[in-house]
Formats: sequence, structure tokens, C-alpha cells
Amino acid sequence: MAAYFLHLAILAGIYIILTISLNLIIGYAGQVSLGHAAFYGIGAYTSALVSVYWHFPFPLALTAAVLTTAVCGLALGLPTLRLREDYLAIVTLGFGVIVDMVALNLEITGGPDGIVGIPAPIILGLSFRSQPRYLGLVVLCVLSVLGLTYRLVQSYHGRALRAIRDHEVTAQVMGINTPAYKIAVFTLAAALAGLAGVLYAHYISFINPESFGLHTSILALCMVVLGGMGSLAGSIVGALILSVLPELLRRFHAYQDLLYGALLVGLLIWRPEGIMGRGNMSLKFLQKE
Amino acid sequence: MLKLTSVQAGYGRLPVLKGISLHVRQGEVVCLIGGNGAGKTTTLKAIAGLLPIRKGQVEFAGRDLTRLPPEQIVRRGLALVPEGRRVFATLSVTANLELGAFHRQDKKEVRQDLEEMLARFPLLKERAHQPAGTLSGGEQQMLAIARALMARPRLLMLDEPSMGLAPRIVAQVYDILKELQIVGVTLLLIEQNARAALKLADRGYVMETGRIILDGAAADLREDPEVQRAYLGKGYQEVWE
Amino acid sequence: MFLQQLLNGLTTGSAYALIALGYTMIYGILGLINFAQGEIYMCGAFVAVLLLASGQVSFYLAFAAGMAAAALLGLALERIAFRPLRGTHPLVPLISAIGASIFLQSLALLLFGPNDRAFPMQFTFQTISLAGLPVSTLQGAILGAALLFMALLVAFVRYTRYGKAIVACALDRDTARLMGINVDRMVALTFLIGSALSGAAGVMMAIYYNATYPRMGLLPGLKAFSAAILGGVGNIPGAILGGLVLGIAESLGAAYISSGYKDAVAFVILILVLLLRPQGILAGWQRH
Amino acid sequence: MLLQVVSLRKYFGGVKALDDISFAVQSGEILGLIGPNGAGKTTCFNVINGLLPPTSGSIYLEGLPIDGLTPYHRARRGLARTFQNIQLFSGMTVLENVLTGNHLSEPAGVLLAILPLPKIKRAEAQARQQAMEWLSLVGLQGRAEHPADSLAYGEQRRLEIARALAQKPKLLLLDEPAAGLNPRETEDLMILLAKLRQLGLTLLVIEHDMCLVMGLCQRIIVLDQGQVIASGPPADIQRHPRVIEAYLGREDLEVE
Repeated sequence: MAAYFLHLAILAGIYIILTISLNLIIGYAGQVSLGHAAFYGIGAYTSALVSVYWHFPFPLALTAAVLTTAVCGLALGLPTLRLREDYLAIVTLGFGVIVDMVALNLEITGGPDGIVGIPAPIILGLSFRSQPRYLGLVVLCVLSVLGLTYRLVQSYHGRALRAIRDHEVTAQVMGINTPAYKIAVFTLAAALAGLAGVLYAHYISFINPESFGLHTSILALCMVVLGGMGSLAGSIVGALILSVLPELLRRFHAYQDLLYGALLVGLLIWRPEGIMGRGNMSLKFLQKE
Repeated sequence: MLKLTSVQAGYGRLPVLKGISLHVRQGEVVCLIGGNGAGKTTTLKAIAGLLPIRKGQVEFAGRDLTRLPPEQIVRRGLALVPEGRRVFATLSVTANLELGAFHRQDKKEVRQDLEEMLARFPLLKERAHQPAGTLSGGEQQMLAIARALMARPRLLMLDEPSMGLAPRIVAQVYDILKELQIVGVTLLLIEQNARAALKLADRGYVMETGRIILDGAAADLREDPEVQRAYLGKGYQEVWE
Repeated sequence: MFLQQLLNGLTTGSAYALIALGYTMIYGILGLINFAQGEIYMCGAFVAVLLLASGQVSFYLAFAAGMAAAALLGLALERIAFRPLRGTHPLVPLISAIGASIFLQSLALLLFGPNDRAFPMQFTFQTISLAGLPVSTLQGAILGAALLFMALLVAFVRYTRYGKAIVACALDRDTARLMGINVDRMVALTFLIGSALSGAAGVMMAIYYNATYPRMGLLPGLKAFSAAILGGVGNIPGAILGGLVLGIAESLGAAYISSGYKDAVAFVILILVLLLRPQGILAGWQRH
Repeated sequence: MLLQVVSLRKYFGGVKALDDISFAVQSGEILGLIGPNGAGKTTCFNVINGLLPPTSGSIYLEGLPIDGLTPYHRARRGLARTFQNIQLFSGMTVLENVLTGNHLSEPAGVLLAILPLPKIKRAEAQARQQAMEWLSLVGLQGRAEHPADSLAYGEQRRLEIARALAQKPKLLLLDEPAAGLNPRETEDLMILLAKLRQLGLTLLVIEHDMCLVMGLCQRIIVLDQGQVIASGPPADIQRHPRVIEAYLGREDLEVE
């Protein structure tokens, strides 16, 4: 039973990172990525490949994976971020499908069977094979990601990003380099999704394309919208609810997607700001006044 | 025939009309003049139903129009030729005219009106099958007027029919309005070009910053120095001295 | 071989074109990407298959019912998932459409199960030789029907009162209202027509692949969207051409490059078009 | 000469929104830009601050060409503006809006800004203090923590000006700052603009409220159908026959 809860907690932590990364794009750059799981997958596959075939030590594999995803984010973002937001959504979705196909068809990624035997992380001689330790690692990562994004959105960079989201033209007129900001956020978000992918791959120890398809992209989107677009606290809440709830409602597993779909439409109509509220960019409820 | 009682309206938080009262009698040509941003277009939009009226009342032929949507208002016989002409650019001239009669059920008479309209505007007849976007500004203005007439309105409202047109074309547009006046069409005309409008109209209202500041017979307004002041302002004392 | 692939491509392409017409018309009038268009296609297929399987109705009636059901679903979507969200940030209705799409897909999964259903066809089709090229009469029938629907739509938009009114709403909503056109009704009509066409495509593809299943709309929906972009969104002839071109490209790509990447062809084209020519291949031509 | 516009043209298809416009803004003056609807005034602003590329012509700021620069580069060079339909960042507080205007003065470096260094904290505190000063200049100091979209219309106009001031511009372009204001607010606005001039700021103002334009501007430029038809001190403009014609229509126009 305890093992099961640890398992849930680890997955929830990974989803929190994924959700925060997607929320950076939606809530701070005013764009939607429908292929966010592709970055998650690129991170997972890169780390898995270099660990299994080249025996990279974990810290190096992690760095390689995060950098690779960042480069992929940059490569996709550079030409596409000038597109209208709904076109961008479709382009990212197409990107997701293409990445999925590549993973399914390449020999090195193992096709539909994926990659097995991904080693548990060893950092400075300390192995993270056991669940409690892995949870510790995940919590550490979640806290670092939270700290980083919190400081980012609290800084004047965060203000600039919100300005871009509210009124891109006005932001430009005020001297904010909007293209550079949008690309930087997109790249950062891709890198963080890659980090989540690394944590997932080394925890589960085998991966295949199924975990990184459209379904996962949409799940992440649900988490963002449920918690509140543009709210960091919301991302935590949204990811927690949607990663734990399905486990508690196992009996209704068949209804899960039905619920997600209805949730998205219903939220947008009745509570577009999500649980934690739009515009509440900060973690104010965690702060002492 | 048309009566506005202390109408207030605006965009978002911006209040534009601060209580407009005016009336138009059957067969009259009334013009509404004033400088930029006085609220002339807003007044017409409010009457036509394109802008919600916050306070006050619009009555037409004895019936309350205040909360009706524009598609209902045009059915009651009140047509608007919008500012900037707004013809449907990719549709043919004929299609534009047909759409003007969209709400009418009397198909035969619509056909007849269409023929009549093309006969009255020979320029349009020549280009009946061209996309309206290929017409010149003056031709588009004629088309916009003809399109509104296709609705067989009892009252026709025109928003700056001379805007952006060369003086010769403006004269042509006004010739047409004159013809309409002679056949007894009731007109409510908005113009920045006050002189032309006041020459045509029977009566006029002068607007400034969302209010009507003057009204009277067009002939009197033509001579009133206040009209010019409403456009160009008085000398103000320089505030920092 | 090449001509055979071309014909296969035209057949699937005609289905993409029919769905793309729905996307393009709805985008034209509302500026909205109806992400659930693929599920409307799926709905048309299911209704026709289920009715035929019941053995109570003729093929043509089942086909018509499939289209009608798709049209009704489109209407319902507009009312429930889009109308309350008009005037919000464009991301909001897009996400709502994604929600609707997932909802419908999983609803179909619950109702009908994950397995393919065969199409209970009442006719038999042969392969005839046309100038030395083996042509299936099924492909011919699908192509013919699709072209007929497209021609009907173009005629509707060009020559009827309501068709012109829809164009007017797409061009200038306020002025359309001044003409006495009820914009809400025209939006509903657009959803109705666009969805019926997608439904027809669904039935035809259910026959062609002999498979009807809950997720069948996902990829054709996305590909049809690419086709709409390829033709220039809001452009009706463009959507038709885009669908056909995409179908052919996909078919040739699968034959000459790799069948594993067949489904990626559409997205590669999509990304290239958006980067190089976002206004679509027919840009500069007259719209509608 | 602060800003110089030389034979600027902007065509939209066949429409000549700006047709060979040339004028200059002197350092320290308030220059009015007036003209009937559709004369091309806002287009002129959009071209000056880089939102629209001109069809031809050049723009110089402090003697250096700024053609081809993006809007944010022009902001960096000292241009700021407000909009005809107010464009505040509605998801932010009043103070945050003004702080956004301070963006250009922030210390560079992404990492630096994220780390809780004392230097960054000092810079942030200083920016806040300065923002509060701008707010009190426009009379909004009491509303600093309110959400921007909770302000009344007139307050929003003033906030937009405060935000532009936080950019510390050399030239401020104001697009109809008095639109929607009541007479008292308009008077307050005049006093504020006069004060800004005393602070050494140069203003280019599009405005329909003739009382404000005539009372405040040293010089006025009149646009009609994309061309400059007159320029000079207010008293001359009011008497200028072509201006009267542009606003009131031609005397000789035959209607009969």
C-alpha cells in the first residue's frame, strides 16, 4: 500500500513539472502547445538511449536530455512562434504526431516495443533505485523547478511575459523584445518537459511511444486548465488532482477521458480561470505575509 | 417618425453618448453634424441596434426599438448605410443588392426592385457581375446606398456618405440623395462635411462631445458662427501662463 | 503503380476535402478551428453502420441518416461548446473544441467498444479495367459522390440567398446584420452544412476501409485541417484542392518513401505551408 | 529637432493613408496633430513607432534614422506612446503596469534577474519607488495595488500615460488622450500635459477636443486625406481656409 502511494506521489511530481512547463507557454506566453508530450518524450528517449547504449552516468544523461529537448524547442519555436496562436497549436500537434511516428519507426528507439532496462539514477555514488529515494529526487526537482519559475515570473521578466500575453503589440511598443521572450519561454518550457521525461524514464525503466502521444499532451493541457492558466499554484493543484483522481476512481476508468473532455469544455464556460484563478501568477498562498 | 429620448451609449467603459434627444418627421431630411469624436456615428449605431443603449429610448413609427437587434430593426423599415461603405467585397454587385433585400419575402417585387435599382444607377448595371471590391470608392458608395434602398426602408440613415471621396463624386452622391428627397424618402444624414449636408437638409442637429448643442432649420445653422466653433474650438487661455 | 497510387490518393483526398470544407467554412464565419470535426465524421460513419446493421433501412437512407446525425451533432456542438465562448481569447474556444473532441471520442468508445466494425454493404463492387488501369468501381463511386457534394456546396454558396448570406457574415458581420441577416442562424447553418459534409465523408470512408471505430476521426480530422490550411483557410475551392493534393501526396509518400511515415506526410506539409506560405496555395485568388 | 518625418507614404492597396507627409517635432514643444476622420493620424503614429512599415519615406530621431527598427528598438531609442483605445495590461495591478514601463531600465541578464541578489532587490525597490512617483504625478498613488481593469475610464487614461512616462521617453506620442473624459478630467489632463512639458518632455498629440488642442499646443499640423494641409500656431489654424474646408466642407460645392 505504501509502495502504491509512493508510486502515485512520484508520478504526480513528474506531472507537476510537465504541467508547469506547459503552463509557462499557455499562461505566460499566451500560446498553446498541443504537442507538449513530444518534448516529454524526447527527454525520456534521449536519456534512455544514452544511458542504455552509451552508459552515460545519470547526471550527464540528464544534462544531455534536457539540452536536446531545449534545442528541439528552440528549433520548433524559432520559425513557428510568429504564427497565430491557433495555427501554432496545430503545428505543435503535428510536431507531436511526427515525433510519435519517428519513435515508432526508428530501429534505435525500438519501435512500438520501446526501450527496456533503463537504469535507476546514481548520483555521486548514491543509488536512487528505491521508491522513497526516488521520491526524494523528484521532490528536489519539483522544488527547483518551482523555485526557478517562481523567481522568473516574479522578476521583471515575468512582468514582461504577462505584458506580452495581455497585449503583444503594446508590449512591443514599450520596448519589450517580444519574439526573444516568446522563444526563450518556449525553449525553457521544452527543457523542463524534457526533465520530466527523464525522471519518468528512469523511474519506470522502460518506455515506448504510447506514453508520449497526443493523449499525454491533452492530459497536461487538462491539468493546466483545471488548475488555472497562468497560475503556478494552479499547475500543482491541477497536476495533483488529475494524476491522483483517476487512481482513486479506478472503477470508473472507462469514463476517465469522457470526464476530461467534459471538464475542459465545462471549465472554459463556467470557470475559465481554473481552480486557482487566472492572473494569480504567484504562489501567494504559500508566502507569509 | 423616429424619436430618440435621452439616449446614452458607449463602447466598453467609454461613455460616448451622454443623453441624445432628437426626432425625424416623415418625409424630412435631417442632418447630424459635428467634429471628430462628437458621437455622430455612435448615435446611428445605437439607433440601428449595433450598440446597446444604456439609457433612454428609441421609438420608430410609434414602436419601441430600444432593445431590438439590428436584424429586427431593419425589418421595421429603418436602414443604415454604414460609414466606410462596407460593401461585401468578394460578392458581385448584384449579390450585394440582393442581400440588401434579405429579409423581404416578396420575391417577385425584389426582382423588380433590383432591375429598378440597376436602371437608376447605370454605373452599377455596367458592373453588375463584378465583385464589389473592384469598384471605385464612389461606385461603392452608390452600391451601399442602393443596397440599403433594396430593403425598402421607410427611413434611410447615412453615415458620412462623402467621406474619402473626391469633390466631384461627393456632388454625385448628393445628387442621388437629392433625388431620394424629391421622391419623399425620409433621410437621417451624418456628415462631417457640414456645408454640403446643411444645403440638402431641412433641419439639422449639431453635436459636440456626446451631446446635442444646437439644433434648428438648416438655413439658420448655415449662418451660425457657433457651428464653426463646434468644429474648430475657441482660443483657450494657455494653461501654464 | 503510379496511377494506381494517384487514384487511391484522390479517393482518400476527396474525404479530406469534404472535412476540410467544414473546417474552412466554420473558420471563415467564426475564426474558429473546430477541432471536433473528425468526431463528427466518426459520428456519421457510426450512425450509417448501425442503421444498416439493423437491417431495417436501405443504403441510401442510412447514408442520409449518417449525414443528418453529423449535422445535428455539429449544431449541438456549436450551441454547447462554442457559442458561450464567443468573443474570448482565441485559445479558449480552441481548447473547448479539443475537450469536445475527447469527450465524443470516449463517448463512442463507451457506447460501441474499441473494435472495428465492418460496413454491411448491400452492393458488390468490381474492379474494371480503364485504359489498362485497374479501377475499383467503389473508388469511382466515392470520388463521384464526393465531387457531387462539393459541386452542390459551391452552387449553394454562389447562387442561393442563404449561401450569399453566409459569405456576407464571414466578410463583415455587422453589415450583414444591417441587411437583416440573423448571424447566429447563419453560423448554425454553416455548422449544419459543414458537419453534414464531414458525415458524408465518414460514411464513404467507412465503406472504403470497411472499418468504423471510435478513433477513426482523429487522423482524417487533423489531415483535413492541414488541407484547409494548404488551400488557405476560409477559401472553399482551396479546401477542395488542398484535400485532394494532400491525399495524393500521402498516397505517393507511402508508396515511394515509407509506409510507416504515411501519417506524418500531412503534418510535414502543414508545417512547411505555414512557414513558407501561410496564406495557402490559392492565396491571391478570389475567395469563395 | 527631435523627430523628423520626411516624405512619408503609407498605402493600403489603392488607399493612400499617408501621402507624402513631412514635418518635424522640436525638442520641448507640444505639437498637435489634427484632421477629420480617416485623415491618417493614427496611421502616422503607427508608422512612426514602427507598428506599420511605411511604403516609402524616412523617419529620424535625434538626427539618426530609425527606419527598419522594430517597435521595441524604437522604444529603446526614446519613443513612447498611448493608444486611442486604451491598452492596459488587465491582468496586472496599477503599479505593475507602470513597472512594465520601466522594463528598459532593468538590469540585463536572465539568470541575474532570477537570483535573489541584493543588487536585484535594490533595483526592484528603486523601480517601485519611481513607479509610485509617476503614479502620484498622474494622481493615482492611492490605487497602486488595484487591478488595472478596476479603474474608471478617466483613471485608465492617466494610468496609460504614467506607464508611458516610466519608459522615460524623449518623445511621447499621445493618441486622443482626452477621448471619453468629462470636462473636469479634460482640464486636469491639460494641466498634466503642461506639467510634462515643463519637465522637459516633448509631446506629439492627436486630439479631437479642439479646446485642448488650441489651448495647449504651440504648433498644430492638420492632416486631410493623407496630406499635410496646414501647419502653424493655433490662432492661424483656426482661420486657415483649407482647414475650415476640410472640417466643414467646401463652400462652392454644388448640391442642386
